Amino acid sequence: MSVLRKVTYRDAVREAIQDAMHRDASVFLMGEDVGRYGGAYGCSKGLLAEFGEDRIRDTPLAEAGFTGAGIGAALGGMRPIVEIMTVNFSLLALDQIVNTAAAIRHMSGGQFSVPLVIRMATGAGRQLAAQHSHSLENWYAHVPGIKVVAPATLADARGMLWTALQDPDPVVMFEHAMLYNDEGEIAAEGDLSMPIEGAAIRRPGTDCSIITYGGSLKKALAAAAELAGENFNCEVIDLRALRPLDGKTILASVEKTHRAVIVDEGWRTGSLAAEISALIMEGAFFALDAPVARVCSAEVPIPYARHLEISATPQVAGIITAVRGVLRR
Amino acid sequence: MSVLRKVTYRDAVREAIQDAMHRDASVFLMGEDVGRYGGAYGCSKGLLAEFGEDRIRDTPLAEAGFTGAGIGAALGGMRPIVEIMTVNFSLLALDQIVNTAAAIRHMSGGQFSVPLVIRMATGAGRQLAAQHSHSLENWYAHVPGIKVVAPATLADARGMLWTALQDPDPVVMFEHAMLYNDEGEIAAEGDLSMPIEGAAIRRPGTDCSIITYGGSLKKALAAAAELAGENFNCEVIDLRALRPLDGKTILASVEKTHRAVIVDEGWRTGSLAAEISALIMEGAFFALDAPVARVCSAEVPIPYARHLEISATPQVAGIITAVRGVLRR
Amino acid sequence: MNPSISEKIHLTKEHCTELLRMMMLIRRFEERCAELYGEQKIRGFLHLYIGEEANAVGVMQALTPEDAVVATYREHGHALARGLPLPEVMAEMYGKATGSSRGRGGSMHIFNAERRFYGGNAIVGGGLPLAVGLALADKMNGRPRITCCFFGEGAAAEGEFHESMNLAALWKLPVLFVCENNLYAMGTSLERSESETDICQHAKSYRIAAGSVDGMDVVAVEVAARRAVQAVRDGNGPQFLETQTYRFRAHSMFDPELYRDKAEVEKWKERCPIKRFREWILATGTLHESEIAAIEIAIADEVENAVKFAESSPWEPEADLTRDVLTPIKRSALT
Amino acid sequence: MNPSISEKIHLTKEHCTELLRMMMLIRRFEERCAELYGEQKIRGFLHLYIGEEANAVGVMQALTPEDAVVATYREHGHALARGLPLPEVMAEMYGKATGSSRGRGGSMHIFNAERRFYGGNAIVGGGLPLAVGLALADKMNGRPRITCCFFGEGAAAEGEFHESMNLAALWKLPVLFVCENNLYAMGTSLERSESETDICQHAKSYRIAAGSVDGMDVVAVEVAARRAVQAVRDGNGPQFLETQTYRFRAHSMFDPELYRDKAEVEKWKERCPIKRFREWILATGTLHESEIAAIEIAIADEVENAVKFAESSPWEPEADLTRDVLTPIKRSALT
Ligand SMILES: Cc1ncc(C[n+]2csc(CCOP(=O)(O)OP(=O)(O)O)c2C)c(N)n1
Ligand SMILES: Cc1ncc(C[n+]2csc(CCOP(=O)(O)OP(=O)(O)O)c2C)c(N)n1
Ligand SMILES: [Mg+2]
Ligand SMILES: [Mg+2]
Repeated sequence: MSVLRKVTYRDAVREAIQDAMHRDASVFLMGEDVGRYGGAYGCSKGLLAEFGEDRIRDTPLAEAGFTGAGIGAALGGMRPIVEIMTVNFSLLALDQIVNTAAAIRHMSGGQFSVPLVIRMATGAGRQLAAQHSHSLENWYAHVPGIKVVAPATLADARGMLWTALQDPDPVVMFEHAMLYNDEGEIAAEGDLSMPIEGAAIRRPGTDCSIITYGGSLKKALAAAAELAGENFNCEVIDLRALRPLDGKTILASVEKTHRAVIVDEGWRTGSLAAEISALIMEGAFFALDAPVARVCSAEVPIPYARHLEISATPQVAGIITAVRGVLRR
Repeated sequence: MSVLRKVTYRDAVREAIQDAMHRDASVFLMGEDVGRYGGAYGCSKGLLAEFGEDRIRDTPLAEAGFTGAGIGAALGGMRPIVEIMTVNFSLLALDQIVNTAAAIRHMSGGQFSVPLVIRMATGAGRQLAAQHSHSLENWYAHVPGIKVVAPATLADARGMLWTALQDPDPVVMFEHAMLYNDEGEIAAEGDLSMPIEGAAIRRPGTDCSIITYGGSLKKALAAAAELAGENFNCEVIDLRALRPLDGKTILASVEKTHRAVIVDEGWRTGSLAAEISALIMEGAFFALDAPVARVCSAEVPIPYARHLEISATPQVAGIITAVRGVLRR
Repeated sequence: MNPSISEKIHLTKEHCTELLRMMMLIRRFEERCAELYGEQKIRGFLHLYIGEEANAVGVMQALTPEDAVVATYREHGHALARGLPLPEVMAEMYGKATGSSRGRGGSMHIFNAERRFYGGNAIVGGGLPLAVGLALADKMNGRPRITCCFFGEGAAAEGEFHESMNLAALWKLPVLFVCENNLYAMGTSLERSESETDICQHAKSYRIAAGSVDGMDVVAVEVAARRAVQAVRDGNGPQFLETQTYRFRAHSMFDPELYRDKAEVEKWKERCPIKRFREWILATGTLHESEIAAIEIAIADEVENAVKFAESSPWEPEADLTRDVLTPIKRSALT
Repeated sequence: MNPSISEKIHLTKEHCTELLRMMMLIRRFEERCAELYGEQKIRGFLHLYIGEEANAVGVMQALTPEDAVVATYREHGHALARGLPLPEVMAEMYGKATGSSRGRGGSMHIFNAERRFYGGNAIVGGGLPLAVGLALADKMNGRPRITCCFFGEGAAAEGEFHESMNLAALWKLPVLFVCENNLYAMGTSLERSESETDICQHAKSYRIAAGSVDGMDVVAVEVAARRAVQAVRDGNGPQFLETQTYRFRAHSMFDPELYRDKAEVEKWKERCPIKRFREWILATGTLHESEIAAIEIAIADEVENAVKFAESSPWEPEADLTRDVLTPIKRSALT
């Protein structure tokens, strides 16, 4: 574990897929442009040459069709990784995910499990405007019968996929589009797998809990670093798993800090942040010294112009302001 | 307004459609089996004979197609009422609703509005099992660019449609399937229209706010009635509009009662109830004498068997227990 | 009965008996279900297959136990023809813990892993992508089995139909698509739902070989299915079979049937697949009246025993409400 | 240039000039956009239409201002050919408040109510149902106008394509579907996305009249479009036109183009619609070199002026972030 290696988040995702394909012959990758194109975000570049077109399977533009085919293939004994290019297009596959993948085990009285991993890019930040900037993690986190994860670090991007593929049930994995170019070091050898449940404390602290996930983690850490200069010692929690939520870690943190700010790129109303706030209300109300605050996206289809996109989505300055506000009460 | 008339919720919905079709030649109804069949829930029985097949338009099974066609027709100057048989099938139309209807005004810099009403039945209670029992109102309430309403009373079922049809933006209307047979009295004449924004206090009280909507209102009122026997005086709030939420009414109530229980048939995690809880956290934290509680559906695809369906969804007894719990703290 | 077709399968006494028996069993089962629905023993949606029995029974003859079956919410016939134990299916109608889906599914969600019966899907068109995936898994593993997917003609308008046809054809997957064309999707007749009412034309537009068969003639269906299944097994990719049929009853128990004439229904009833096959069997002397009467009695017994089983079965404990939402994980499986 | 085709439209000097000018304008505009993208003045996704200009320009000739146009994320050509003011379009690329969508949309979401240009849809296939609805509104109102819907061949695999085709055909709606078949959907070639690569066969399977045309020949496209539009106006229901074309550039600015040969691209570049038409115009003496040179200069000026306009335009104030999410309601409208 001592040897480290420099990679990008994109590399980590690709290596995770590659590794899984080597370890288990029933694993295959399927989605639009995962093969010849190398993946819309380059996550599968080179894999077609290595594994062939059967296992790196380019699909037509048919999100419901190939996602449903992934569910069927999983029922048929495969371990498919279905890549939906982005969460925005996953709206076309929701019927299959919610009405079949999430429900079939229960509807069949436990006879059928769907060991399927669905990966998709999520989030704003690249000026792709209203139809390409959704953060609908909360929608998925709402659905019983699936698990939802959002690797925010290189190690999680590298390590959660294998665990997800070992899971007997459907796992939806959100990769924030602004993470792919992130660079850093991960272990070069040994068991790289990471659990797909449980939150992680990315920065311990005592004054306020900043709870976040995915693409917002960097921003939360940056805010915490800046607040440290003001002698505010924030604890930063990376949810990692969005379903099931790790209430225990969240509540333990709030019991300690007595204050919390939740950062979530989803639109504010009905956000995942709302669920975390409600959980804290229910589990740590009497420990709170101030109301829990949310930093979310503004209630607007994300606009194209850079300054508008920035002001529509959570940023470091906004997180700092929110934490200060909570600390002052 | 003094003359009253006995109707069912189904009648109220039908009359609202009929009335709108008479008042405005650009209104038409479109959906699966709205014509010859008379509507899956009988809401359009007789309308085909009255208005003809152009304006009572049976569609093929193509939720994305005809919902999108409704959006296009609205852009083309019509005032379509699109009936999606149930919220369960609306998953097939979400791309059109979220990526086009909700976004096109903003994406076009305000050039195009979509004056469309989408009606759909929602909820469990008829033993229709996992694929026919969703309550996904919270998903819709999350999306900027649309309005969301849930008429829970006969007067609202009769009165909100016309207002929704006057609205320049898309309005999604949820009709809980367990309401259609409800009977009661509404005004026989005069202006029957009802606003599509703002919550209503259905029972004033001082000890605890029970906040709910749609099919759960009856249950909340029944619980309040029973609790009155224990000398607990509950205020029951019917949200009516799920987007935008009427935070003012909610907060004013909690400021008065200092306690709140939210009843929502959606699955608990990421429920609309979570949003209400978070709103109260943010707006009335210091007025609270006890943490806000939620009564939601269990985290399970709704099962067929009657006793399991009942135990999976909010019931009067559970609401009473929750209110008692909140009052005891 | 077209003799040139009936010659192509081996119409032994045994086989004829089984075809007739199964159709009669399905009929009896469903008639009993309708009664039980009246008594509120069965709830929710109940979609009867009465009149369409020849389709499931005919097609199933062409499948082996290794093959997979995907059906819809109108799947009692498919479940029984596929050999699911009658008591379990009846218990599922009741919502009992002994039901094939432990009472979680009801009439619309009958499943059986052993029989590779993948349900029981109440989203119109929803089963098609699943069938594509099951077939994909087989093809990738070089397994010689096939997947048979049933759906109604109404499903052909759904986008999922289109996407599934294309994927299956593009990847030459071993699927038999069986479109049970009963002319109505709830109250919407075919000509009001499809610009091209010849459903086979749709299949052909994906380069899928397609043919139609009289869905009221069990032998014709079996012959057509065997031919299509053989083509799939021979590696010719997906095949499409339209069975032209009719439902004698309402769409579901809630349907007032405002959209079709009684006369039309009566006309189709004359072509009742059970009646026709029975007549042919008697005419050819394959079975005697008394033998058929014996079958009838045995079926009645079987169905009543299933009712008794369902009646006396326990309810799933409420405490188990959330079981089978996720699969219990054997920790050792995690490396 | 096929003379039998070119004879069918009135190839006046004026008309030829306009066809050439518009194609050149689109080309110049996009080449400039590519530069500006390099300078990070334009961000997000930028999908260039370079090589495909003849399609939009040819088809637009057949439309009147009353008709509606629905396009995709690769819609600069359609927007300009439809007559959207160049400065507004360029300002939109910059995200400025003076942009055609006030900077909310960017390259993928260009709209113009006056020109009945309904965008600008970045969901593949997402525009088709919209076009069906626009046409439905016209039909219900007895208005003689039509809707023209552009999309790529990749969209044909989407369920929304299927549902839209069926609805349009079933209801005999006045839509012209134009499938710009440039052989690739991002990196996926047609034969890897469609089991039936003759896209017209799909349209025909809904009983929609369909034909193909050389999308690198602006006159041929205009002729075919005029014919199809006339059929729509004559009340024959939807028509389908496949334009066979090619994009010379990458799918978007992020595309490393690993999926196709340079040689293939070069071969298609020889069929450049601008080059071909220009040669024909010169060969027939319709225009002289000097006239074309003058057009070129005027276009360059026009584009530079648009850049200047965009550069000097203001940003939308941040305070206005949430404007235009909902429509301001005139209270008097509520009764
Ligand atoms: C996606 C979806 N839309 C609507 C429904 C409601 N519905 C249930 S069955 C049905 C008719 C289906 O007709 P068809 O496919 O012909 O099958 P049949 O019932 O005739 O066997 C409809 C509209 C549904 N279950 N799923
Ligand atoms: C529903 C959906 N899936 C995927 C994408 C990503 N995507 C954008 S363009 C494109 C290719 C579309 O190809 P085609 O329809 O042929 O149009 P072209 O780009 O060739 O003009 C893809 C896959 C999308 N925008 N929408
Ligand atoms: Mg049918
Ligand atoms: Mg293309």
